Amino acid sequence: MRYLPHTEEEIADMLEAIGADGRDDLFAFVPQACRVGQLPDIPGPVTEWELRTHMARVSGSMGVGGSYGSYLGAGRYDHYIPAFISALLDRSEFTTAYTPYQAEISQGTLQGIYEFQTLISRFLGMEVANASLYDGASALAEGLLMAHRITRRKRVALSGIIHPHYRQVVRSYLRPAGVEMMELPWQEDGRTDLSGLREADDLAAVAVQSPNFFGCIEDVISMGAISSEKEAFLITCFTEPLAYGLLPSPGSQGAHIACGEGQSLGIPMSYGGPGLGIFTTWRDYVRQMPGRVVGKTSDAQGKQGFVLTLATREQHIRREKATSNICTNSSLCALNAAMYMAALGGPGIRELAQLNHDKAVYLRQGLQQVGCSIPFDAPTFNEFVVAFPGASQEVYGRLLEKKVVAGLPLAPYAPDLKGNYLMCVTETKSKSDMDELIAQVGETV
Amino acid sequence: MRYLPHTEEEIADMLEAIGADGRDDLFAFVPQACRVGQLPDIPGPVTEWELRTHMARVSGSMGVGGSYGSYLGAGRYDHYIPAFISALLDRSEFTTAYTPYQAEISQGTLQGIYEFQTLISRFLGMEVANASLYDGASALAEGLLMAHRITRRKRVALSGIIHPHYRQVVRSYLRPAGVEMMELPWQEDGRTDLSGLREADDLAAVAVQSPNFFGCIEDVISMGAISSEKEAFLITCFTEPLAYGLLPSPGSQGAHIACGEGQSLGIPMSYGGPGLGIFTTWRDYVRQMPGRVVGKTSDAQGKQGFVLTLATREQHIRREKATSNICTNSSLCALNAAMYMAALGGPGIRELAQLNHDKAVYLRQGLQQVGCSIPFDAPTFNEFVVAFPGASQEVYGRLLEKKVVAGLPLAPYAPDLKGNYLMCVTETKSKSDMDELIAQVGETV
Amino acid sequence: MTQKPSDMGMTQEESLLWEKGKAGRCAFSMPQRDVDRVQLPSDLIGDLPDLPELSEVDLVRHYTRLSQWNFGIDTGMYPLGSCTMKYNPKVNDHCAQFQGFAGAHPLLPVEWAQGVLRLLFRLERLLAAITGMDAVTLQPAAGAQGELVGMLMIRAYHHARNENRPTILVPDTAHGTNPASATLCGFKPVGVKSNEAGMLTPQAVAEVMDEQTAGIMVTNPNTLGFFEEHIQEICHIVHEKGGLVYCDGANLNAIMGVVDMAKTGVDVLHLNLHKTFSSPHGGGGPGAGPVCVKERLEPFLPIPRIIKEKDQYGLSERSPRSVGRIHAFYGNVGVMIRAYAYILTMGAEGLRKASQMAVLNANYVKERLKADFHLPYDRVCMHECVFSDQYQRPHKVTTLDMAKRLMDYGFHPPTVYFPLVVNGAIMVEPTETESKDELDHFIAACRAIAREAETDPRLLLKAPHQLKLRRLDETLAARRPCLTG
Amino acid sequence: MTQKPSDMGMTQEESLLWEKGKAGRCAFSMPQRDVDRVQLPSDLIGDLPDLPELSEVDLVRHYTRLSQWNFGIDTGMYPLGSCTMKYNPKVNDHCAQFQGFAGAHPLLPVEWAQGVLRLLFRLERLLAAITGMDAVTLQPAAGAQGELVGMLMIRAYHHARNENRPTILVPDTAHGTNPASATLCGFKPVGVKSNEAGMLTPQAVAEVMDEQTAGIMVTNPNTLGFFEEHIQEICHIVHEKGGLVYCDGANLNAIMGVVDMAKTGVDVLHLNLHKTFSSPHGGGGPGAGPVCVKERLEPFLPIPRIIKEKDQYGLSERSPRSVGRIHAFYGNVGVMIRAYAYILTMGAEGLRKASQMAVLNANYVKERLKADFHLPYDRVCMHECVFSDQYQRPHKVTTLDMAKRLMDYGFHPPTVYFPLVVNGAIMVEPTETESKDELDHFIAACRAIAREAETDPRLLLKAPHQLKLRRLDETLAARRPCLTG
Ligand SMILES: Cc1ncc(COP(=O)(O)O)c(C=O)c1O
Ligand SMILES: Cc1ncc(COP(=O)(O)O)c(C=O)c1O
Repeated sequence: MRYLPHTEEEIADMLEAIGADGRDDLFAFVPQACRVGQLPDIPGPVTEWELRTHMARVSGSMGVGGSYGSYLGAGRYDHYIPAFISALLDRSEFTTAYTPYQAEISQGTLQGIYEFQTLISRFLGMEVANASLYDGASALAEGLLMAHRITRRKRVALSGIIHPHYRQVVRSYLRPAGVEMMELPWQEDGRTDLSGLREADDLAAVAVQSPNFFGCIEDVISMGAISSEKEAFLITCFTEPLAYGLLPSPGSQGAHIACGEGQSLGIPMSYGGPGLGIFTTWRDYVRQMPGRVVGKTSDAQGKQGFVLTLATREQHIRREKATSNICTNSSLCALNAAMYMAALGGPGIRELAQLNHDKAVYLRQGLQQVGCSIPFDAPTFNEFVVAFPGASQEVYGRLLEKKVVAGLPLAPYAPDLKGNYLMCVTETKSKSDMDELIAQVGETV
Repeated sequence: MRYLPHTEEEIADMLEAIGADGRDDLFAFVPQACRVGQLPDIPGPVTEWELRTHMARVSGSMGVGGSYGSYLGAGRYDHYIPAFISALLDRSEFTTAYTPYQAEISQGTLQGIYEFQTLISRFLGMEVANASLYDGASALAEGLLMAHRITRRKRVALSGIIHPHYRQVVRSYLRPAGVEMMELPWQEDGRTDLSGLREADDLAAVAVQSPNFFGCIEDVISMGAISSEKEAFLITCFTEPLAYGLLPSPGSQGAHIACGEGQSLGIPMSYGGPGLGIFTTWRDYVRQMPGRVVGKTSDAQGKQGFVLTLATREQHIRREKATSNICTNSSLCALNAAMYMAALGGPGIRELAQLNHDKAVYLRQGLQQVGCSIPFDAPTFNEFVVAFPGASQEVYGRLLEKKVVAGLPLAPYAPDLKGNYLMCVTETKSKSDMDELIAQVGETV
Repeated sequence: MTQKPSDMGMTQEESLLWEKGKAGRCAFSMPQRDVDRVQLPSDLIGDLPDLPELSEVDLVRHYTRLSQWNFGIDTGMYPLGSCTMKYNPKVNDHCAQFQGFAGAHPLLPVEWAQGVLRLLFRLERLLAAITGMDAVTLQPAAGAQGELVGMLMIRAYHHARNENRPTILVPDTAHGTNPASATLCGFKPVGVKSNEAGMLTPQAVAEVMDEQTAGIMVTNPNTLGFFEEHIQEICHIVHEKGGLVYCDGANLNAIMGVVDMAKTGVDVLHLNLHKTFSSPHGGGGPGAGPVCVKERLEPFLPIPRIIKEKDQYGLSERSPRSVGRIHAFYGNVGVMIRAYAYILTMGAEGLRKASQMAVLNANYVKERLKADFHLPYDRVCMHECVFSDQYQRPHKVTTLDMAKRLMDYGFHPPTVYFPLVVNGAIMVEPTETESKDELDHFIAACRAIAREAETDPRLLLKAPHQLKLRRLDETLAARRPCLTG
Repeated sequence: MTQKPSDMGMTQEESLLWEKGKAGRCAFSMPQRDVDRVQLPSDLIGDLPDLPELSEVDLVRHYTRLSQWNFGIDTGMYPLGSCTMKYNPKVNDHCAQFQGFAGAHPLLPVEWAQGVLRLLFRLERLLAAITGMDAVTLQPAAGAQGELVGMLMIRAYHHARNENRPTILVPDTAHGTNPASATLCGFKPVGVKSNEAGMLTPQAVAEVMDEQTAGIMVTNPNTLGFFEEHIQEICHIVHEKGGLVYCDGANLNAIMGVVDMAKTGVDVLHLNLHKTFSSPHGGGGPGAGPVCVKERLEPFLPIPRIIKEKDQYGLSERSPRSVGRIHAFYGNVGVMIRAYAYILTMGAEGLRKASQMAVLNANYVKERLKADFHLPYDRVCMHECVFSDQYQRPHKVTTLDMAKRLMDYGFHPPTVYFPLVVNGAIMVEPTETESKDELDHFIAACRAIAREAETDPRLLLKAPHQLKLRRLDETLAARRPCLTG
């Protein structure tokens, strides 16, 4: 076994050194009744070559790339990833290290994460960020729990057009804490209906996603006005942070916590994970923030360096009094996102965001021209909801047969929206791709 | 342009610093008559994404992998390459460095090449190796020129079943030196006919390839006996060094120079290049050896280290008196081959070689059983010559239609061998692959 | 920057990203614009994002240099206790990057995603086979999230039986995430002390276990590196009182192919794929923390579940008693692919041998170092062993000083000051991928440091000496936190 | 090994491969044996090869550590004159590794290889467009082999005209490979001196050019970094006497999109893809040295030639006047793929800008350093500039000492003692991918060293101080060569 360096001779020497007669001696204290009867029934060992053939076959069987096309968004986004980023991320000094507990030997990770914290805070217009959480959904849940911890209030209001999976995750996290969730319905234009919010009281937080699950850009300012009246936290979450290349940052709109998913920032989709939980807030709340953080300091000779800090919030020091249980997070993805933001720069991310927006507009208008209907009026970024002309579901099905996923069916999430699809257009779609799709939809009329 | 870091402002500052009015000033001394009329007519610039799409399409259009199969050898061999080797070779400290003129800052390359020189010398049973030459063909040419330099004789004898391309390259290199080439025919069993050699005199060298172009293992010992009688150099060359995992090493058979191609040692085929020119000889000849060499030395504090040495043989010091004109060589491929040899180890390379041999025997016997004829009797390693039953060329054509290249047609190289094909079987071919091929050939009878 | 010679070999100085940028550079290849520009309403347009502008060369150098300040498993031995820093096979990374995996959208029609669904389904079965448990969810993104899921399930189980059990037992040898996860799930942790041999005793458990208690969270092998010998009896006690047993199985690397976790009596068990199953730790993540359960807890597993109906794989949310969703999609699939590749490559025999060698290595280090470092529990250990700085304290040298000094010798330090039950703990987990030569080098370095502690303690107090930076001031960092630049 | 603390930061000590091995290890995944073992006759079986046995972990650590002792372009500025150490784009490496390229056998039926043949055909046309020349061969594996091919063609050309011209002119500003290649091709090089401005003069050429002379080998821009202003007149003189002009175009990086090489009058020209066209240098290779010719020399190009007939690409050996084959197959295709990707990415405008910036950078360095370092030829240079150690000699400090000291400052040294026409030459080629900031750092370091030479020369004599090793003894290495361990 090429991963196990021990030769038989070495094993014998080592057993002798520890005074054991054989390998089994090492497990003498495991009660017989706990032992395995026989070795687990698993296939293999396979050779490297069998493995590669097998994995290539599995990968090749997926409806991905080649003749397959997809207009799926809804939480994961297909963006171009520069080759140099993948090459740098593969450097084993980054990948094969672990949490930088020992700062002096981990300055690469530490400076990298400090830069991530800085760039993402700037990008979202916030003051501080943590080193990452698991994903956008748990980041939102952690944000709500933090608001609950700070305000000591037991209710939160969530927009009903926050990504449905996020709301499910929030429910799983909040239930045991006894925090009550109130969901705000949506209004005709595809944005959250704030009217119900006015009556609600004793709210720890109000949470909104913008662009929301329908791709619509929310009126965060109004929401902030209400929540600040109620002295509740305003939590802005997101699944597509690239939107902030164009839109006002959550910070500029009064968010107390801006959190969400960072996959869109140069991270492969990988069938949904790993992603990157982004969590940013204001300096005042830093000691209540979940997750690891990297801070600047200096060494014994006064040189600048970086360390994990504020560990007194964390489980390995505080055990049950920690602000969260998170330990392993998503560091490498945070590094990935930092590389991506730095690759684009301010003007670059603005232009890329504009391009996403404009392409989505192009497709939306094109589809409208061949008879599609667009149920929601509010401005969108790179996603929008559409119903195909005539028998919408049949049209969708026919496109599927042509190997195009024309968006996500919304019926399972909102029965009212049967026949409606959430489509996403990123910079990876060319005008001619879209023209072809429009023509195919047109043909079906 | 993302590869050009200059901003307009910096350009202006720099121009000012050097007292130039504009970029054109920098080229003021280029006579007008030498200037380009208009910019060269080349497409682009393309984006990274257009480039990748284009290259993926070109790559995908090749008859490689997937449903395509090939039994081609004849100078390039399809062997498995461990993923960890590719990962290590991609480390930019290796790839983006150049010739280690400045030893203190290049110890990685230098130790790596020193290890290559050691492993390949051991493997071939020789005393010293250089740091690499371009490829096997030029290595043979350089070997013959070296023999000519040392012996001052103007004739060399080459086996006619040295790879025909190698013989062509040798001709190109030797002609201007006025060295006469004599080619030895082959005998019935597929090995070199040595009878003509006895009469030849004033020979600088006798060169043989083993396994030869027909895959046959040559009688190197007899050849050595004759060449030593004539005080000529015995040069053993090779296209498939893996054979020496099993066969006696050239050194043990009396070769003065053992040289050839190292692609087979873990290097991708890449449509023929880059490969690895291997050159080994005895210590006595080291100052006449072409190409760079790395030697062991120590630093000012007595610590072991490595440097390029014996530079007085090289063109940058000796100009026209150099032992060769080679400058850039094939270092990264040498590192690659060293990794591969070290990955296998002695017992591993023996087993892998045995497996290649045994699989080739399996296919040869299987083909014989369905009526193929094997023109040559001599033992082979992983290649052999075969004629398909009946209309051999038609059978070959039908296999091609089924996306199998059943070896290299020999007719263009030896008209007598029309209808004969040189087939190669490596460890990448499974028994079931071969059974299928045998069945397909059988069907055609 | 470079006006002064560096004092660190090939390692380069490197400023922060935003100190390097220059307006006008861009490292991203902007796609051709092939559609018209459409202006959003001006109130929907924010300020230009304040991100530095750099060229591709700038970034490649930046991160190459940063990487050179880092120590990974590929650099050398990384005996960070409780973290199982074993070698991460390159071929697994290679496979995980195949387009059909890396490029797959999680909401693809399941018919288009049969390949990966089948792989995940099989991985669940493989983990069940390895642990002896009945059902598995792969969804948790790391060990601690696995713990949360496990706790949620225990909570849901009791609720389903209309029981309200507010407390949970957590031994002092449990990992720090355990009490945190229990709390997050609304439980009040109640401590249980291990005995002088580092073992949890049935007596101690029996004393506190009652009908108000939801169960116990045992880390097994525990954080002292010992197998809980009384685990079956303990489970029995907990079960008798209607409680459930949660096992933190992040230390599974000690016992694959040796212990049948189901037989030990546990009900819920989480594993860390990024530890036992060799996926890279990525400087802190991502990981994956699958949860394995006994049959009676299966209905409570998170949704969606990966199902197989006829020959079709699918994702099911029909699971009314489920604790709900825990990840936006299905967890860290990229990590799972690597774990799957690892298991196939090792086979059953290989996994057992890995555990045997992991235990052999830990015991070898323990034996070779116990004369130089105080060993609070001198007995055969499993995959890791815990020393303390007791012998060095008279010289005013602490665990931290020795850890820092080890860096000068070219090793990543062990885990320090954990577990809390040992004062000044030094927790060494070599893993099975270290050879005897590497261990011997490590042992020699540790011994040399023990000598230095006696003869030249100042050297240790000021360590490290050979890295880019000297010892960093953690107090300063925490006092005036500067988290962004 | 590690019993002593290292003195070099993250850099690890590492023994030689065969000092690490242990009988019984293997890092290679041996394929299943699915056929019977067949014994060869015993006289055809050699001794077991003497190769060390290591595990995958051993090797990954070994080469990771070795890599950490190396300095590459990705580490920092690498102003090695005459070598054009520009940034090597990662996407090009990525593409070259696609299976259809890396896995292609060179003897595939041409119908199966249309993709790569078309790519190579187009690359030939692109290089022709960039240089203005008529026909191209991509076959030579490096610049020096390109020179050999060029010389062989000149020889063949004269032979075809039944002329025997034994000598060739080689100016003192030509690259060292030029005379070596000429000799290899049977020519006797005759030196020509450049003038006090570093220029080759028509007079000097006219003096030696005769009917016995096959032609001239000019490096243009020359090794002093200057464009040969009289190149057209020189070509005229050579052509008048029936000779041909070979141009070493390895310095093309200075003049893309600016100079039309065909118009300068040259007949044969080689390029270095691994310099001008950004393919990685690989620690010394592989490279590629295509040769471009005027129409009248086309028949002499090496075989096989890549041809296009109707819409089919092929390989032709029908070329009776060809100099023959020069590579076992078609040269270093992996390098060509990267060069092709680079050209498409840059476009015509981008290539011109690259040359402009390369020249701008060199002139900037020259201006900024000329007060501190003697500049033998003070004029506008092209892509590189050449200083000497004349100002430092009074302090007993040499070019070598300063080069070694630069390493301590985090830079790869320039090319030293080349070209030979300058005593103690220091040849700086920054390339266009260095930004002004990097140049400013480099300039500051050079100036600091110039100060050190005055104030503390001993520091320089003993440099480098900060690397894994101190100055290495090259004399010892050459005196008793030890080339294998
Ligand atoms: C024993 C044990 N349990 C739980 C955890 C938590 O796992 P994770 O870091 O993946 O959340 C760890 C790792 O830190 C551990 O070692
Ligand atoms: C000007 C010049 N000509 C020729 C060469 C030789 O090229 P190569 O090293 O590719 O053989 C070089 C590079 O060393 C060079 O700089």
